Amino acid sequence: MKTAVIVFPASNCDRDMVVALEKITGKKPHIIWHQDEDIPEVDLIALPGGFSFGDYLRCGAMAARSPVTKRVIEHADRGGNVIGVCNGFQVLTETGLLPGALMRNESLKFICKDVKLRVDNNDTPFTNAYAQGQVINIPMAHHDGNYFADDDTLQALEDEGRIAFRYVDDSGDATKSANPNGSRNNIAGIISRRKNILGMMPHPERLIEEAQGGTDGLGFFESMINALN
Amino acid sequence: MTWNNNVEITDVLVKEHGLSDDEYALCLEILGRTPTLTELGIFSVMWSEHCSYKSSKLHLKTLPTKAPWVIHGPGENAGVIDIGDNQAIIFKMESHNHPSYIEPYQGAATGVGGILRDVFTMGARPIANMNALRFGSPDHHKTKHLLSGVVEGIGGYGNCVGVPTVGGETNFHPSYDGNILVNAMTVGLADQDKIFLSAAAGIGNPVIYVGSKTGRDGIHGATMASAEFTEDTEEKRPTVQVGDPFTEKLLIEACLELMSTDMVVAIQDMGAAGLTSSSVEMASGGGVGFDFNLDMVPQREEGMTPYEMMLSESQERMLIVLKPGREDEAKAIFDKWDLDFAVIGKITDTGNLTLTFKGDIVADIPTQPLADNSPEYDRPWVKPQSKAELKNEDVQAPADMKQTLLKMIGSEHLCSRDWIWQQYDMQVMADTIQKPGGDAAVVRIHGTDKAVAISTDCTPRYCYANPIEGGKQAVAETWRNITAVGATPMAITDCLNFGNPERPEIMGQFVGCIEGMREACNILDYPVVSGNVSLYNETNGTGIHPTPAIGGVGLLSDSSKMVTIAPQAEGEVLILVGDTRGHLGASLYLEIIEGREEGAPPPVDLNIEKKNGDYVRAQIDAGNITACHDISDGGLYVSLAEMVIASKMGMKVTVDTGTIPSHAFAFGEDQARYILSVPADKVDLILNTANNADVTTQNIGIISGDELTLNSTTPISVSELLEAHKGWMPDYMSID
Amino acid sequence: MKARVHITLKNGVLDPQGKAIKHALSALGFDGVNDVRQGKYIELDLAETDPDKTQSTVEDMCKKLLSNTVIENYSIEIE
Amino acid sequence: MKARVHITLKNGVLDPQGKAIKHALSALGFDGVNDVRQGKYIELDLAETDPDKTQSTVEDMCKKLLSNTVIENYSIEIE
Ligand SMILES: Nc1ncnc2c1ncn2[C@@H]1O[C@H](COP(=O)(O)OP(=O)(O)O)[C@@H](O)[C@H]1O
Ligand SMILES: [Mg+2]
Repeated sequence: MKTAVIVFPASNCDRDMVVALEKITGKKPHIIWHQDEDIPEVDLIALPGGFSFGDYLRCGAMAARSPVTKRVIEHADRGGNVIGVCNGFQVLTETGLLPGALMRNESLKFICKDVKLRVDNNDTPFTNAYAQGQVINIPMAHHDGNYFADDDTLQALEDEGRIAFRYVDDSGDATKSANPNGSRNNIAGIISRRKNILGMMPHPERLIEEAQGGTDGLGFFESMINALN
Repeated sequence: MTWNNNVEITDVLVKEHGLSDDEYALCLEILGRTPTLTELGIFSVMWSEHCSYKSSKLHLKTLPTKAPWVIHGPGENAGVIDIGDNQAIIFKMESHNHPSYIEPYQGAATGVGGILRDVFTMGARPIANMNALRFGSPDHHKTKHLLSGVVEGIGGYGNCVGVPTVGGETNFHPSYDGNILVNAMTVGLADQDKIFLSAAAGIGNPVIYVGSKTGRDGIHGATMASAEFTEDTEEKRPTVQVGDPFTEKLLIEACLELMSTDMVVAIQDMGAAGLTSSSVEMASGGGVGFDFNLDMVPQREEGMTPYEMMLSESQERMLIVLKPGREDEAKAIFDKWDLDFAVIGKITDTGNLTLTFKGDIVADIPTQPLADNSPEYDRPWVKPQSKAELKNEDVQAPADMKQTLLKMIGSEHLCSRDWIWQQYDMQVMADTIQKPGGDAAVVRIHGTDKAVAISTDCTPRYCYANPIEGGKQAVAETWRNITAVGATPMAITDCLNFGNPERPEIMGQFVGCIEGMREACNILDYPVVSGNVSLYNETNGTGIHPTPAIGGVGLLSDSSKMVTIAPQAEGEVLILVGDTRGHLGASLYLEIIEGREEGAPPPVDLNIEKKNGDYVRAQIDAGNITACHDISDGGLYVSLAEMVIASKMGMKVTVDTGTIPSHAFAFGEDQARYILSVPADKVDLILNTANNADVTTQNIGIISGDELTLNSTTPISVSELLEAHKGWMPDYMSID
Repeated sequence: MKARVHITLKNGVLDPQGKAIKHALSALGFDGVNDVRQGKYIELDLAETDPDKTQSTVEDMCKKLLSNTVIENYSIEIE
Repeated sequence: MKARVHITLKNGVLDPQGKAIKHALSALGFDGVNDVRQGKYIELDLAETDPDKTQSTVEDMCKKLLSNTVIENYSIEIE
């Protein structure tokens, strides 16, 4: 599986994503600087976490308008696979590749902690290694992860099974108190209609070794190996 | 208003610049003439307490700074230690107290930015941040606002630059009501053959300015940091520096990229006193002169004067000496990262800092005497007296041990700090293997089996009660915390926060703390490699508690051997290491339960400290124990409760308290103690080894069930403990 | 010319900042606050001197960058 | 009544956001942008019906909460 990781000014989880992809695919991802005009042929493009352009104006807004992002959009339009984690998810909504927007957390605070996610659709290239409904532990670290979409969009996401991950409590229920940031319908991650694009706020790449406190993030990458190799 | 560099230098003007008569006389002697206004400004900031260390130098010199593993000690931007494999750890701690009081968010944020630059300017990639915070009483009307702003500022900056904030400490005490302490520490990683220093060299070499443009930010910040607060300080509201972490992140990447080439001769961040101190340090350090054309300095505002440019504390700027002819190559890197880049001058053989502005020379100062002949004071000090020993008979037994313990761990002093650290990205870079909440933070050296352990500590109430013992204890506690995760303590940085040094009793506290630190560093073989002094933390004549914050760093050569404070399984046996005497003087028990701040602090026997710590570390290394926690604030019962909270497993503790009153046994703060959790089949081994090493140990209980049972105390359920521990800070912060 | 741009959240889009301000105001004892909405205010200083051209350029800026039309409205004043 | 509050950075205070927006605009091909400053815009809906009282209440709100007077200015319009 060939992969590429896009680096924007002040991306800061790019290395973590590169390490995770290399560990799982055995191949070093291409590292693409935001001003590069071309992306080599790859099976997957990853938009990493961080604070692209300082998250000034709106998170992901400036990165979404970077030269390289046009190439990412073309790749996605051709059916190519794209993942966006944290800031990457924000970039994806800003480009319109995924619907909705990520607003300031309800508490207005940056929150870094482990959260429980439920896999609500395991029939995607990014989730097939998990069981349907499986509850996994994944770290989150963001200030603006409060997912918003209007009622119609939300309904469509639900009806089309496009909610990949939801914040849940220990027993797997998407309760209000399990919702760390105020996201509508406890949404932590969504996929595109064609299932080739995934955006999620929490960071699976931070939990792929026992030393990091667990390996629940591995399934995310293993899914892609299953689907894309 | 037109600017006049040649105004008459009146007594008033000299005074306004904080220079004493003697200092001004020295300035005249160095120049051999009256200074220009720009020169006066330069002397003023260079000789401020903050930049010149004039009150503290004499005493700082007595600290041990050497060890075979120390590559660079104090004197460089940060300390450098050898961790093998051609790798080095570079670290330092610095205060941003005054700015954080005036504008907590920006003050704390720029504090983080400043300490990051001190570390990456030496060629290191920052891999961890720490923060040691002191606030006033929770009841003080400003505390909530300050706590909230400081934490948000630290997170706002550190999270954006992508360096994990992995730990720290947080105290509350009324002595900080008018002077909070915000001490930030950065730890970085470099290759030993790629360490960069600031001494300039090479006559004719170009001097480059990179980063952000210069504005009128924080002019006189360095002198402000050296002056006592008065009621009207808040009214003056000096131009606050605003941090731009986005630019800092670009600056880190651009500088590291530049340093991976062979173009750099010397590099120095612009910290306090900006362009002035960076250029004087670089020039005097290399015994050369600098010729600057100030018109070339990138400026954010119109009409900036040389005075303003030289004194500005705008953030995110660096000064670099390049090899000749490499300007274009270097510029290409900074262009890529969208940062300002300007050749502002060159190195000369005059030894002078010569500044030209619009064709005129506005300053021409010999840098060597400016830097090296700066004033140095042997300020009068009185030998601090230790507070009288408190007798245990004078401390009442609590009515209800269970409620007492719950009250203690639910107090502002001992409650969980997760409200704070949740606002910090603790895991970015994916190498954090021990997050806040334990004894030391542990961060892996990327791609190796090694890891660094980091802890910041100081117990100001001990330092106040007895500066010498307090100084020892602060050093010893970091050493112990690092030991408790299994790492070998290597070196410390410090941030010495004190009141007004012109008062002999405050100076006595300073001298006393240094004496204690010195002894501890010597005996523990744990040198000081960098540090910072913050004086005049005083409002209307009331000083803070003496607070020599220590940041310790240790190395785990095999990170898989690390332990945490959480026992792993039912049936593990709890072993208490060290002697328990029930010392309640200056303890948290006394403060929280009795509302008394009295007594001498627990004495620190450094030889026992070393013996016990070396024993514990060896047991961790041998894989004989599954969890370890040192005993500090709150004593034995609090430490046990913290282990229960971390593991969510209960304990049954039965311990013979001998002749010691049970509350003194429970909450006394005797030093050099640890609790180990040990698999049942290792207990004999552990006890025998301890015996051979002449280390006191005691089998005190077992991991079992979901309650904490302490002798005859009513059992406390794990959930009760968790709730009491978690609640205070979120509750406090949510009440408007 | 100078342009002043206001960017506000669309109706129906929840506004965590506004909500928090409202809450904090009431905690400070300010009663009778029915609603608070927080938006952005951007001042632009442009070399262009023609008002119409400025208007259309700034509109373009709003669409392309300054606002996220999924959740935000914008309004422009030229001066 | 409705009150509109503008909160802007004081002159001379660095505005990292404005700087980044300016830069992004030029990367998008918008030339001739001399300067960009970003501020906040807050709309308040208040039960009070007296303009003078509203003005003084909102001023109080600005001082106590809405603006950080160390680095920001505020201006109020009542309607
Ligand atoms: N301001 C802070 N930021 C991050 N972590 C903190 C902060 N204050 C305290 N902590 C963490 O809380 C835990 C307990 O702190 P403390 O009681 O000072 O530990 P110890 O007694 O072991 O030195 C430590 O893991 C420490 O790193
Ligand atoms: Mg400890």
